Amino acid sequence: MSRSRVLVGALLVVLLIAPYYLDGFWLQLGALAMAAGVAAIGLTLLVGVAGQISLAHAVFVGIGAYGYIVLASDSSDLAWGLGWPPALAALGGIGLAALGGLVLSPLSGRVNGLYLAVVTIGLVFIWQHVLQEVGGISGGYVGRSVPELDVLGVNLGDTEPWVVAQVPFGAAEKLWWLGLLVLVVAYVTARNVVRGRPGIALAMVKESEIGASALGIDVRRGRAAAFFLAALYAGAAGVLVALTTQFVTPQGFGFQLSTDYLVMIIIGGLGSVRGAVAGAVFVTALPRVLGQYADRLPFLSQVGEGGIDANVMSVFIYCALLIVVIMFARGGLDRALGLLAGPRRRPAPDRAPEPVLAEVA
Amino acid sequence: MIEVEALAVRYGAAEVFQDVSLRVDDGRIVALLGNNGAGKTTLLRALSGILGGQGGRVVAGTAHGEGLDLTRSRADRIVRAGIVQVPEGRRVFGQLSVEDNLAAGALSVRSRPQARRTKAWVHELFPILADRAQQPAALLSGGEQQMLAIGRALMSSPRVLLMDEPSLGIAPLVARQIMETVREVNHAGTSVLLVEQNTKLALSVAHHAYLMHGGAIVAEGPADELATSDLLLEVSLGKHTASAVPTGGNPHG
Amino acid sequence: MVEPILQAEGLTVRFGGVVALDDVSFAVAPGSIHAVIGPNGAGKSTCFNAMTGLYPLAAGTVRMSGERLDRVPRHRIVRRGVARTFQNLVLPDALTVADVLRLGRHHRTRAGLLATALALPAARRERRTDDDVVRSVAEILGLEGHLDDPVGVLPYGLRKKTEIARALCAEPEVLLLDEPVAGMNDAESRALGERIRECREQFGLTVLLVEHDMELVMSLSDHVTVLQSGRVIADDRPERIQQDPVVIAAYLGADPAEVRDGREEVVSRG
Amino acid sequence: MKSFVKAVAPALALGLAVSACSSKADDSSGGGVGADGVKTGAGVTKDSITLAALVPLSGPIGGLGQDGVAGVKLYFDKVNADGGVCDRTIAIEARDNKYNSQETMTQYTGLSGDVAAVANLSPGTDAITLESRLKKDGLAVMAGSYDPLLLAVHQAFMPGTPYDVEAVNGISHLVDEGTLAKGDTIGVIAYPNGIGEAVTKGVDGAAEHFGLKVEHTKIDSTATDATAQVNTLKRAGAKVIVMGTAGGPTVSAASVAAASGYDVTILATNLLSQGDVQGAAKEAIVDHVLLTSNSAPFSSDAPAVQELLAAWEKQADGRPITAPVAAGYLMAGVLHKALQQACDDGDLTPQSITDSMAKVGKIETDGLGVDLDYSTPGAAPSLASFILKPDPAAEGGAVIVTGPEESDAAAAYAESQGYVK
Amino acid sequence: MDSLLNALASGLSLGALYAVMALGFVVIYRATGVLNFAHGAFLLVGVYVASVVSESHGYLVGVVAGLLTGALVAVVAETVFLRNSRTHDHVTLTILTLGLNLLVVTEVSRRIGTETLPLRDPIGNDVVEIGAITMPTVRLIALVVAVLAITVFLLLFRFTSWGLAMRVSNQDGEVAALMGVRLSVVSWTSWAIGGALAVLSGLFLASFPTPGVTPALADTAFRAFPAAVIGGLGSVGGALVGGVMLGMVEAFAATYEGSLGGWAHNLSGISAWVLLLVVLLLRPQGLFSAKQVQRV
Repeated sequence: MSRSRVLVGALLVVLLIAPYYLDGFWLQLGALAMAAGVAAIGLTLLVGVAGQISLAHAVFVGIGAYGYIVLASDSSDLAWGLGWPPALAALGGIGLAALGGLVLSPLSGRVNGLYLAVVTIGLVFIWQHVLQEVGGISGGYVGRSVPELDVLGVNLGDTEPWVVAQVPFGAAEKLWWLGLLVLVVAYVTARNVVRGRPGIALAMVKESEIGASALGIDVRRGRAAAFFLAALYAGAAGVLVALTTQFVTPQGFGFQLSTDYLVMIIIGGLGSVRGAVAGAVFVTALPRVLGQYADRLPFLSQVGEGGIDANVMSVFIYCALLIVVIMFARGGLDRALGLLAGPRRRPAPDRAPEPVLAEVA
Repeated sequence: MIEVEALAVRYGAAEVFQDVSLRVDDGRIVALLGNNGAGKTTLLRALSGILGGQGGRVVAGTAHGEGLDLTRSRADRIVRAGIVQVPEGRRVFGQLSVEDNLAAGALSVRSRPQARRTKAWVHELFPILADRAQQPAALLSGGEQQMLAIGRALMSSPRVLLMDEPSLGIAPLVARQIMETVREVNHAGTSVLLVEQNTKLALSVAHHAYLMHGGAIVAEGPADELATSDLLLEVSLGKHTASAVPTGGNPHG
Repeated sequence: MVEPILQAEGLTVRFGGVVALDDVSFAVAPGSIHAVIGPNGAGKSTCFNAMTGLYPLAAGTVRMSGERLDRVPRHRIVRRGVARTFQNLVLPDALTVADVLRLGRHHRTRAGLLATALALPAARRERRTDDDVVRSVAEILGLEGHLDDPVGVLPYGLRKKTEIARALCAEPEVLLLDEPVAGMNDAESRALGERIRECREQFGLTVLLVEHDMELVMSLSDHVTVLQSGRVIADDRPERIQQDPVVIAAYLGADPAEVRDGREEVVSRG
Repeated sequence: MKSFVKAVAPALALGLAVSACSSKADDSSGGGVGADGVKTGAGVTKDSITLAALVPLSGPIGGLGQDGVAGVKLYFDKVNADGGVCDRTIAIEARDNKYNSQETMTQYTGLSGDVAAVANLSPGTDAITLESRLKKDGLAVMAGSYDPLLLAVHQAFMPGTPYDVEAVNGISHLVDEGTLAKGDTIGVIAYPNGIGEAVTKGVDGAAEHFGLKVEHTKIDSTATDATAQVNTLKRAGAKVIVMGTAGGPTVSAASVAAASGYDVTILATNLLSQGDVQGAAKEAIVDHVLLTSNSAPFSSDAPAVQELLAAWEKQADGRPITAPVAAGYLMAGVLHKALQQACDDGDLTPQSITDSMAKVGKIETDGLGVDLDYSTPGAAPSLASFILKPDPAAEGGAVIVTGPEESDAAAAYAESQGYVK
Repeated sequence: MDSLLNALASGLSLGALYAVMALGFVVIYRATGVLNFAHGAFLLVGVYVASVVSESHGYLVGVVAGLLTGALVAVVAETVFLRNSRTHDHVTLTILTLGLNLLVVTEVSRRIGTETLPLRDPIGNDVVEIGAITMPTVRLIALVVAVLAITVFLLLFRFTSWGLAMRVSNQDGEVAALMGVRLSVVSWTSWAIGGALAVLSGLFLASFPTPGVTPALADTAFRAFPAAVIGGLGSVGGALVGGVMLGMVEAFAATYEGSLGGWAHNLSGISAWVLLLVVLLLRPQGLFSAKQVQRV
C-alpha cells in the first residue's frame, strides 16, 4: 500500500468520525467546504482540464439549490412548489443544473478565453435579476427556506435525530456524512473522467484545438460536454449548500461565489481534482477560521473602534495568502499534496508554449 | 564586431547546440550556413538577448559584441549598442502601415533628424516602401515584406545586422535583389551576420562563412573556398554517409 | 501506376498577400513511403496542413482512395484513415505518455462521460483494448519504459516519438509525419527511420512525410516530391532527385536561369 | 481499491469505538441554575452575559457594521459601569457576515450556543433567513431593519416603525401641510428589495387612503444615479417622489430635480449621512428633501440624544457619530430592558429573554427614537415617525419638523395590513 | 420627445465615462493579457485620495493626487505582484488581481467608513440647459473631459513613440524587443495609464448628481467589463464604442423600462450584460477585434 493510500484512508476515517466530536460551527463549515469541493471539482474540469474560464458557476450552483427547493417544497401562498419526494427533488435539482449547463453550452463553443469569462459574469447578474423578478418561484429577495432531505423514509434533517453510539445526530451531523459521501462520489467520478477518454480528449482540446480535431475529437461537442459536466457537479453542490444553510437567498449565488470557486481551483492547481478540493477547503474555511481566532492577534483594535480589527485583519491575511500562493506556489496546493503523498510523479516543467505552424509563410 | 566563444544553448531539456564559436569582424559579411534545425536561429536569438522568451538559456560559453556581454544584456541594450536582428519569417507588424513599421525600427533612435535621414536612405534602397507607405504591411507580398523587415532593422542605423534567412519563401530573383542590398548596406559600413539555407546565394555576398550541422560548426573558411567544399553538398542533400559529417549528437535518447 | 491512395490536385493556399502553395499536385501510392521535401519556407508543412483541413484551400482537391477529403470536417479526417503528427509538438505536457497514446484511439472508442465516470464495464473493456494497442505501439517505438511518465518531462526525442506513436495508435491507413526527426541526432534519426519502415510493414501503412534530413529521406522513401516557393519542382524516385539539377539548384540557391532547361525536363517527366 | 478498503475498514471500526468517548455524547446543553438562583442558558455564566452582533465588519459596507457594534458597546459600557445586568457584565461577540445571508447562517451557527441574544443583526432581514434556527434556539434578535416582513418572525425585534408605515406617515404629513391633494400623482423610486418593496406597498396604501395616483420606477441597488427615474417621474407629473432606497439615490434624485428645475418634494427614510447633506448636493437636498425617521436627529435636544452624544464624544477619538451608532445604541437599550426583565424573572435563558420582550410593555426611548411596544408578537412595535428636514448646519445634518407622531392614515393602513393585533 | 433627448444626453455623458474606464481596462489588457479585476480598487483608492487631499489643498490638487495615486497603485500591482509571479498564465494572474482588489477595497472601505465623502468640486450642482435638454454641468464637463482624454490618448497612441511601442509590443512582443522596445516599460506605463483613467472616470462618477465617494464606487468599475468586451478586448476604438453603447442602453432602459411591463422592472441594472450577451453571440470576438488567424 502506497503512502498516499494510507494517508487518504486515514483522512477518510478522520472525516467519518469527525461528527462525533465537532460542534455546529465546524460541522457546518465542513459541510460547506465539502459542497464547495464538489462545485470546485466541476469547475476544475471545465477550466483546468478543458481550458474554458467560466464565472457562471454560481448560476449552476444556484439552479441546483433553487431547483431542489422548488421541486421539494409544497406550494404555499408565498411561493410555488411541486412537493416531490425530497430525494427525487435533489436529483431533479442536479438535473436542472445540468440541463442549464447544456442549454448554455453553445455559448462556450462560440465564445473563448477571457471573453467567455466576461460573458459568464453577465450570466451571474442576469440570473440574480431573474431570481429577484420571479418572486413566486424564488421567494424574491427574501429567499426561500429549504425542506429537509428525506431519502426513502430516512430523515436527514433535524426532525428525527438519530442516536449513533450515544451521540445525537441532527441535521448538521447527518449532512456532514451526506456531504462526505457526495464529495467522495464526485471525486472518484471526476478522477475517472479526467483519466479516461473524455478527460484526456479535453486536455488535448485545451492544448490545441487543431491538434485535437486532427485526432478525431469534436472540439465543440467536447466543450459542451465539459460545460454540462461542470454544471452537473455544481448542481449537486447547490443541493448540498441549500441543505446546509437551510435557507437560500439570491445574493448567496452571486459574482462573489463564482470568483470564490475560481480562486479555489487556481490555488488548488488548475486541472487537479484533489487540488480543487484542497482549494475549496482553503477558501471556505480560512477566512471564517481566521475570523474566529484573529482577535487573539496582538495590536488589533476592537470592533467598532475604527482601527484594523480581527475581521478586517482576517481579510488581509486571506488576501495575502491568496496572493502569495498564486505568485510563488507553482502547481498550487496540488503540488504540496503531491509532496505529502511521496515523490512519485515528477511535475511537468513550466514550458513556454511552442508555436506549431511555424512555417506559415 | 561580434565574437562568440564555445557557446552552448538549451531549451528546457533539449540541447540545441554546444560549443559554437564564430566571429564577425567590422565591415565584413559573414554567412552562417546549415540546414533547418541546425541551431542557427537559436544562435541569433542568443545574440539578440531574446533567448529567454521561449525558455532557452545559455549553459556555457560567451558572446560579446560592440562592447557588451550579449548573453547577459537586455534586448533593448543590444539594439542600442548597434546589433539589430532581421528575424526569420519577416515578422512585420501586419496590422500597422509600412511607415509605422519603419518608425518602429527607429524607436531606439533619439535624434529625429537622424531618423529622417535613415528613412530617406531606406526608401532609396527599397523604393517600394515609399510607394506603399500607408498600406498595412500584411498586404505586401513576401519579398516586399522582407524588404520592409530589413528596412525596419536599418532604421536604427545598426553597426551589425543579424539576418535570419532573408531568402526564405521568396522568389529567387527577389532574393538576389535583396542580397545586392545587403552588399550595399555592408558597403555603407554595417557588418552582417547572414544566416542562410540558400548556400549559393549567401556565399555570393559573404566574405567568410561557417557551416553548422547538428548543433556544431563543422566547417569554416573564406566564402569562395567553402563554396567548393564537398561537405556543403553532403550536408545540404544528404548525399553521402554520415561519416563525413562530424555530428554534434544530442546526448539524450 | 496503381491507383493512388492519397492524391493532391492543384492545391493552392494564400495567406494575406503571400501565396504559400501554388497549384501543387502529387499522388501517393498505397504502401509507399513518400517524402515531401524542399528548402525552408517552401510550403511543405502548409501542404500538410492544407491536406488535413487546417487551412482553407483557395483551389484544388485532396482525395483519399478516390473520395474527396477536402470537404470532410477536420475532426472526421482521422476516421477516413488519415492520421498525422505536427512539426512542433502538440502534446498536453501534464498527461502521461500512455494517456497521450490513448488519445490516438479517440475516434475508435465510444466511452462517454457517464460510462467513464462510473467506470462501467463497457468503458473498462474499451480501455483494456486500448491499452493493448498502446502497449504494442509503445514497444515498437521504444516508449514502453516511459508510459507512466508525464510527457512534459521527457527529452525532446522521446516526445517526438510519442507524437508519432499517438498517430500510430489511431491505426490509420495513411500516416502523415511532419518532420519526424527534427531535433534528433543522426543515430536517433536513423533508428527512428527504421521504426517507421517497420511500422509500414507491420500495419500495411502508407507514409507521407515532410522532412529536411536529406539522409533520412533518401534512405527511407520510395518517392520524393520537391517543393520550392510553394510549387512542385520535382517528383521522382529519391536517387533521381539527388541528381536532379533543379533540385540541387533549389537547395544550393543557384540562379534559376542556369537550370531552366533542367526544370523543363522535370516538369515534362512529371 | 481493495487494499484501500482494507485500510479503511479496521480504522473505521476503531474510530467508532473511540467515538463512544465523544464529548458530545453526554452534552446536555441545558445550562443550569447559578448560585444566585438565576436560571442560565447559552451565553450566560455566573459573571457574564455574552451577546452577539452579527453584522458586516469588512468590505464596502463594513463601516456600517463597525459603527453598529460601536453603538451597542457604547450602551453596554454604560450598563457595565453601573454594575451590569443581574450582577453580570455584558460582553459583545461581534462576527462579520460580509453582508451575505449565507455567511450570516454560517456565523450564526458558530455563535448560537454561546450567546444569550443577538444585540444587532444587519442586514436585519437576515432574521427571516434564520427564522427556523432562531425558533429552535429561542434566541432574541434585535434586527437592524424596518422591513415589515420581519414582523412575521417572532424572535426578531424591529427597533421602530416599519418602512411602509413610515412612508404613510410621510405622505400624510405632506397632505396635511398641503403639498399633496387628492388626485395628485406621487412617484416612487424603489430598490427591487426589502426597503423598496415595503415603501412601494406603503405608498400604494397611502395613495388609496388619500386618493392619489402612483407612478412606479425601480433603481438597481448598486446604482447611485437616479437621473433616468427622476426624468420619468417628471414626465408623469409627480408632485412628490418617495424613495424606497438608501441615501445615494436620494441625493442623486434631489440633485437631478434641482438640476432640471423640477419642483418636487422628495420623501425619504432617514438614511442620509452628514456627508451627503454637506456635499455638493447640499442646496438640492435642503430644497427638495423631507425625511421620515424612526430616530431623532443628533440635533435633537432630547436628553437621551444628548447623553448619547456625550458618551460618544468621550470614547470616539474625534470620529463623527453616525446613524448606525445611534441604531446600535437604541437596540442595545431595548435588549437591556428585556435582560433586566428576564433577570427579575430569575431566568436568563435565551427563550426567557425573548419572552421578556413581550413582558416589558411600552419602552420609552426618551426621545432617542419612537417609543416601542413588543407586547403583541407580530404587531408593529410602533406606528409613529419623526418628520425631519435636512439642515447642513445642524449636528447630524437634520432637524426635527414634527413628531414622533402616528398619523390617522398610518393607523388605518396598519390595521389593514394586520400590523395591529 | 424631451425624455428621449434627455435620455440621449444622459446616456452619452455616462457612456463617455464608461468609455474612459473601458479604455483603461483595454490598455491594461493589451499590455499584459490580464483581465484586471482590480480596476475598481484603482478607481476607489484614487477617488478616495482625491477627496481627502481636496479637503486640505483644494479640488485641483486633489484631482491630481487622485490620478497619480491610481496610476501608482496600478504600477505597483504590475511591477510588484504580476511581474514577480512565477506563473505567466493569464487566467491565474487575472485571479491575482481579484485578490489585490479585495485587499485594497477592504482597506479603503475601512477608511471611508459609513460616511459619504464629498469631492468638493467647484462646479457643484450647477446645470446647463440646451434646448429641451437639462443636464448637470458636471456631466457636461465629464463628457468634454472624457472626449478630451480619449482624444489625447488616441493621439498619443497613434502619433508618439510610446504609442508605437505599445502597438508593436501588442502585435509581436519579441520583435518589438528586437526593435529596442523595453517591454517592461511599455507594460508599467500601460498600467499607469489604465489606473489613471479609472480614477478619472471615478472622479466624475462620484460627483454631482451622485452623492460622493462611497466604497460602492468600486463596483462601478464592473461597468467597464461589458463595455470593453463589447468593443473587443484588443481594440482601443472598440472600448469607446462599447462604452457609449452601454451608457445609451442603460439610460434608455432606465427611462423606458416602466412601459415594458413587469418583467422589465429594473432591466437597466442588467441591460449592459444582456447587450454583451447578444453582441458576443453574434460576434464572439466583440465588435471590433479582428478575428485572429488561429495558430495550432
